[in-house]
Amino acid sequence: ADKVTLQLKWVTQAQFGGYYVAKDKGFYEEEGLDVEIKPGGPDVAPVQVLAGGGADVMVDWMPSALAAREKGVPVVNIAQPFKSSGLNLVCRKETGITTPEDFKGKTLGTWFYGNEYPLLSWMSKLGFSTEGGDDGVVIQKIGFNVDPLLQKQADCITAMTYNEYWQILDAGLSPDDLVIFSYEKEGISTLEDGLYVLEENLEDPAFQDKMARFVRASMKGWKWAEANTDEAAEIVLENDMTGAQTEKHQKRMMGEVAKLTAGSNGELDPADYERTVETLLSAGSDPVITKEPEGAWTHAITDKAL
Amino acid sequence: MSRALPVATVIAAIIVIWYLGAVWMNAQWERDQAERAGVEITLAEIIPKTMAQERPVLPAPHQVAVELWDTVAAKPVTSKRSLVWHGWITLSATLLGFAFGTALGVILAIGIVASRTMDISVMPWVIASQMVPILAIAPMMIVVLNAADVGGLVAKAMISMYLSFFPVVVGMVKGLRSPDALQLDLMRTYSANGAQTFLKLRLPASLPYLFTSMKVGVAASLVGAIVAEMTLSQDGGLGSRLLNGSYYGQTMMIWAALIASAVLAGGLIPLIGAAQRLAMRGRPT
Amino acid sequence: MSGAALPVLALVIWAASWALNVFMTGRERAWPWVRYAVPALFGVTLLALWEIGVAALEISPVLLPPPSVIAARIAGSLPILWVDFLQTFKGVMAGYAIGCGAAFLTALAVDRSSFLQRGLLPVGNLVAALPVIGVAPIMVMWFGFDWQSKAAVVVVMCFFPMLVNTVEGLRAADHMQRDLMRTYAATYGQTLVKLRLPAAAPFIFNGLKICTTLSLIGAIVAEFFGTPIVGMGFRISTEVGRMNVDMVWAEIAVAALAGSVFYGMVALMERAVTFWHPSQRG
Amino acid sequence: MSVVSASALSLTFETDDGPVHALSNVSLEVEKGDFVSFIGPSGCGKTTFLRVIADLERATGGAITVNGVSPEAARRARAYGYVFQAAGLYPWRTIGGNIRLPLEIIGIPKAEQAERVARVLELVELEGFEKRFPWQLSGGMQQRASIARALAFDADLLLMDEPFGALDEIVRDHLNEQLLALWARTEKTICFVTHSIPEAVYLSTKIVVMSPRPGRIIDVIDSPLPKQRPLDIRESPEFLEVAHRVREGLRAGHSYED
Amino acid sequence: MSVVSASALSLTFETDDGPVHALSNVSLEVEKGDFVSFIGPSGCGKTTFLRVIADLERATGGAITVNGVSPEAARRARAYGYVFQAAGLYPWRTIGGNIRLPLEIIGIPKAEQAERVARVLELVELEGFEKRFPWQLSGGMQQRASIARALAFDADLLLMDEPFGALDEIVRDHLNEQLLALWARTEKTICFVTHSIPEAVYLSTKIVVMSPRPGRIIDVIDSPLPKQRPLDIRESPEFLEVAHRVREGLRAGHSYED
Ligand SMILES: Nc1ncnc2c1ncn2[C@@H]1O[C@H](COP(=O)(O)OP(=O)(O)OP(=O)(O)O)[C@@H](O)[C@H]1O
Ligand SMILES: Nc1ncnc2c1ncn2[C@@H]1O[C@H](COP(=O)(O)OP(=O)(O)OP(=O)(O)O)[C@@H](O)[C@H]1O
Ligand SMILES: Cc1ncc(C[n+]2csc(CCO)c2C)c(N)n1
Ligand SMILES: [Mg+2]
Ligand SMILES: [Mg+2]
Repeated sequence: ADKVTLQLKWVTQAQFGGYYVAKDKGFYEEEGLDVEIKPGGPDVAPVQVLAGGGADVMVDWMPSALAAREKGVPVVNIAQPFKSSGLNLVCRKETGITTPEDFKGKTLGTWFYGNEYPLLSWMSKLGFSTEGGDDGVVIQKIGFNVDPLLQKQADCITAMTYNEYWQILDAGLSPDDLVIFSYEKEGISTLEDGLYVLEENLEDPAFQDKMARFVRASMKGWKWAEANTDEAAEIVLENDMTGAQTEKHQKRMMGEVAKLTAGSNGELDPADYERTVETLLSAGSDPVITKEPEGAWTHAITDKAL
Repeated sequence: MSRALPVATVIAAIIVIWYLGAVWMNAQWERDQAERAGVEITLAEIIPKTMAQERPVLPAPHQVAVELWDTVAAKPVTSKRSLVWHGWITLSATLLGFAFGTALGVILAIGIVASRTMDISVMPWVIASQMVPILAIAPMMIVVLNAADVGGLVAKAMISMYLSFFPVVVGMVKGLRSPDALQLDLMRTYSANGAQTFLKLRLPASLPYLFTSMKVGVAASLVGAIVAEMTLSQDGGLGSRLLNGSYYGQTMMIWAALIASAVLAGGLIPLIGAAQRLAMRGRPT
Repeated sequence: MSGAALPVLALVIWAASWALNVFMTGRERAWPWVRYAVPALFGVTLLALWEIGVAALEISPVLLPPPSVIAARIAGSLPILWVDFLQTFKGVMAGYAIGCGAAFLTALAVDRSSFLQRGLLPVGNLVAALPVIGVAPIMVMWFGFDWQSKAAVVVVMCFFPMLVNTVEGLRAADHMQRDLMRTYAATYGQTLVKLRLPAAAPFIFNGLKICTTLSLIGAIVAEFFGTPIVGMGFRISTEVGRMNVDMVWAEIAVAALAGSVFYGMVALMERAVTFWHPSQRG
Repeated sequence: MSVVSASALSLTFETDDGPVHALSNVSLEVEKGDFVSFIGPSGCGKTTFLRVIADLERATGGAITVNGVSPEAARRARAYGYVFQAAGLYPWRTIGGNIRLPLEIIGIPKAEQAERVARVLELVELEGFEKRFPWQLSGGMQQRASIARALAFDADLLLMDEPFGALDEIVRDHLNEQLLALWARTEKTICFVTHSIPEAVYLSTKIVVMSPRPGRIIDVIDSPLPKQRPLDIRESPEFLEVAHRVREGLRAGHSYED
Repeated sequence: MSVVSASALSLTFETDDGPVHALSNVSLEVEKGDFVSFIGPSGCGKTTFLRVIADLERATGGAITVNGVSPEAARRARAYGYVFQAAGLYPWRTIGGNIRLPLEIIGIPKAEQAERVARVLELVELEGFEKRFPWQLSGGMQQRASIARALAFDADLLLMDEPFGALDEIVRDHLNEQLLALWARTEKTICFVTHSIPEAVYLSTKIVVMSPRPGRIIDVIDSPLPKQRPLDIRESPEFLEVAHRVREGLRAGHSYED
């Protein structure tokens, strides 16, 4: 069987359920693939792993993939299992925030490590300086969890619909205590978990073929996971070697993730790509990317696969 | 045991302070919750609630104890939900890295003491190497090691080594230089060669320094293993528990992992103390 | 350059520079500047090998940029590097002072009371051996995003090495030296100031030196878990994510430089205070 | 009142290798103003006895008082100055700093400290070495520095463990005279360990001869010599007779079988 | 061929406090089989001179050879055994282990090591203390252990820096006799620092009297005493005459003004 190493963007969880399902249900094996799934973690940059030859394909968000491309690591999107964005900015209601205009003078917490681009783009679109002051917002880097919101260290924080949002509710805040801004609804969403490979590898037809089979099996996994969220969550749980995940949380996450993958057969919609690029380019003084990328995606693989 | 009573007293004091801290630090949340719900809450109502929160700022000791019981005693040690299992994973990387680190530290120290060129050229860079924030390069190191086909355990041990060799170098250099002029002159009169002076004088004289440094080194090694486990979370280990506990807001899991790692360190350090007593038996105390 | 020539070239550079260093060390008495030239040459050699190696092995700049690129980045980013340095060093210095001070006082308490010695030392060892990485998120939650939480992490990190070394050092005075103090019926404080502390100084400085490096690591690592968007740790983690690996190394270089200067100052103090110790008399 | 009063004192060290009986059934009275020398083979317990008086070692049997109180109380009252067998100077202090040490501890004013240091340095002929560090001095000079340190302390009881062992005859004679003069002038009580029979006889009002392990007192000789002792008294018949008696006692006790 | 040949040797220590002239213009020949004693006031440079012979200190002027070669070459050839002024036992080794140390270093077989250790322990009367640690011994016992260590080494040249300083007269007499017997039997060359005039005269074929800083040789006395020396030779007129001459030399050199 052909060996494929997949580098995830984060730790083993239902966010990556489709891949685990494909592996567990033998979809990869059916395609003659022997897939190793490497979870990520804080400060694991999937692009680096890819560039270092530690993986053949990675899961990453498009803003950071495009940024990497501009930095000289030519990664190419070969498939886009996530159709829509699960990213939100969640604020405590008591801060008085009701519209994006109210962010002025407030403290917003975000993850960094390539995950900050969507927020920065949004702020520059709103015309807010991120340096603080009366006309700006204070940006803070937050760790992996929602404590800054709970402990009132930040007025708003970024939260995924499938994870942090539920943690906030679990912690005892009710939806009534919160004001939620969805990137999707604000029209500034950027593409999330897509599959990327190194451009130079794509020149090899054998590699193309391998990736086509990989994408086909992965999408089969995703569609199975969408249809069987609870079982998919259990597969994820089995693959979690840390024993830290809870069934309740993973099942819920799988349910939410299923909503994000729902509209995709794996093929990247060029319109989504354009919107992402436009959002990123429009960021003011310190844009994520400075020029229109070229060749950042291909349908070659999905065309073959589907 | 002459230690039992004092240790028990100190632990009791810590627990009392801990409970007070838990009440004090968690109370704000209860007050906020009451305010959001629009109800009045009295202190008598707050206190019990502060000790039973799911995401406390500081969990009460018994909450951590329950978690520890669940993950240590109530799970088979082969379960991935067992803290013993994860502790063992961390311990093995720690010990391997500590062995590498001590060996590297001792070898460097010998070189530094033996060669003036080594001393002035290498020592500043050894120091500078420690100013490199390990967490920043740990993932990169692991990426590189992985590309070179180095497995998880060894990769983790390398990080441990990186952190633990330094205290050993510093302490060992000092120890190897601690013999006084008279003791060194004696060796000169025997025209002892470098190896003999080392084995029969410098090494025994350095032991108190070496073991003190090793106690620091083993703690550093543990930290290194845990840092590496955050990157290599798929292998489990206390680091992966810390990461996941933090990520999923499972405060009890964090504290249980913290306590487990403290207990590990707490077990390793006396072991080194015992080795020290063995190696230095007969010397005046 | 051909594959075979490369290791040879590297080896030649290495051997030549080492030989030169050995030669210079031999003339140390005549040429005092050798003290600085030798480590500098050693470092330059490492950098040269790095530069050649990266180019020859065609290592991707997102994995490891060559020193020339890093140098250019340092030169081009001085203002950012400077504010990051200031932010981080606030936490380092405050934490270092508080952590080492607290450990020192604890060591005295432990030394004073055998009850504490037997009770606090084992427990203290446990508590202080907590891994930074677990402590940092908690400290950020307790002490906020700014430098105070970094200082708290540094305190926790420095405490243990300093405690162990100080306790060991307080045992260093030999029997006769102590007996002398007994004959004077010296008070505890007098014995401490005039005998135990001077005798402990080599050990205490050992702890202080180890803490310089630990405090820097601690402060930088703590910034990974929450920080205003400035600071060396913040920059490092952010720029890795942005594939600006040259900036990461620029920060690392500044950290190494600043940390080494910090260490060097402690070492100078050590030399002044423990001039009498055989290890300082050469 | 006796300055030191020991009765049936014994001391046993427990070692891994079995007990060592360092002192056994030692009874002795030292009166105020006495100059008592202890002489005996190496390892017989002289140092140990001095250490018991100084409360640096605790007897395992018998009773002892110093100035009528326990050795501990006497030590706390700073009743004595002690010259150790080895110099034991602190390496981080200069010679002057070492001598000043006890003065700082008992809280003598700065000016008087300087004055005392200068005086005792002159007494032991180390003028000009005040600023040197111990490792820059010869063995004999270190020993003299340690004597100076004890003299600067100026207690009424002086415990001296082979203070002049590393000194040449001339300096030794000189210091012997100085010590006698000091003793005569100040009425100090002195317990003095020496290996030199002439020195013991020349200096002492009372000579205690000890036998080897377990250390016992085998002879206590009260000196018939007058308090005024020129150096040439060492050729007088009384002197030689006492010396002879000491030598005999030593020889008798010198049975190495134990 | 001279064992030690020094001509116009001088040595100056540079200290923060200015230079210390420890040796100045010292010329001396020590022939094979000589027993040379060095005597002189404390701090006059005796130890320094021995250290120069032993290549532990380098002269700053003049020339010196040991066995016809440089001190360094002689040291490398393990030409001498050295007894330091302070015992300098390694605290982590037992007495036996300390004595065995040089034997291990020169690679003597185990069995012979044990035999030699037993022999020298007996010589210095420390049988039964082989397994003790240094800090469990009295000062004199430690010094004897360090003598034993040097004797076990068994070199042709012995450098001894006040080896018997902390010993009582009886043991000292005994060890003096032992040392003389050893010297007569083995034809060793011995350089011996002492503060005791009788000891110097009793032991030596040649007595070197030194004056204080800057250390100079002020007298070299060839002993008229026969090689066979019973202890009571010390009452003979020749003996007393030599002793007198040494004392005069010492006194003359004892000008403390410098
Ligand atoms: N700490 C100790 N542990 C065990 N034995 C000891 C200890 N201190 C002294 N001894 C033993 O006690 C005995 C008496 O020792 P002490 O030092 O009193 O002798 P001393 O008369 O002063 O001899 P010297 O003239 O050689 O100094 C010796 O046999 C010695 O080995
Ligand atoms: N390392 C040193 N640094 C500076 N001065 C020194 C050093 N070693 C010795 N001296 C000085 O050299 C002189 C001679 O010292 P040395 O030890 O040779 O004397 P000594 O004759 O052996 O005296 P003693 O009989 O007291 O042992 C002394 O004045 C001493 O202060
Ligand atoms: C350094 C860092 N990286 C990621 C996340 C949060 N996070 C976990 S999963 C996920 C969705 C994308 O995979 C995001 C954003 C964080 N908190 N810190
Ligand atoms: Mg003694
Ligand atoms: Mg000397």
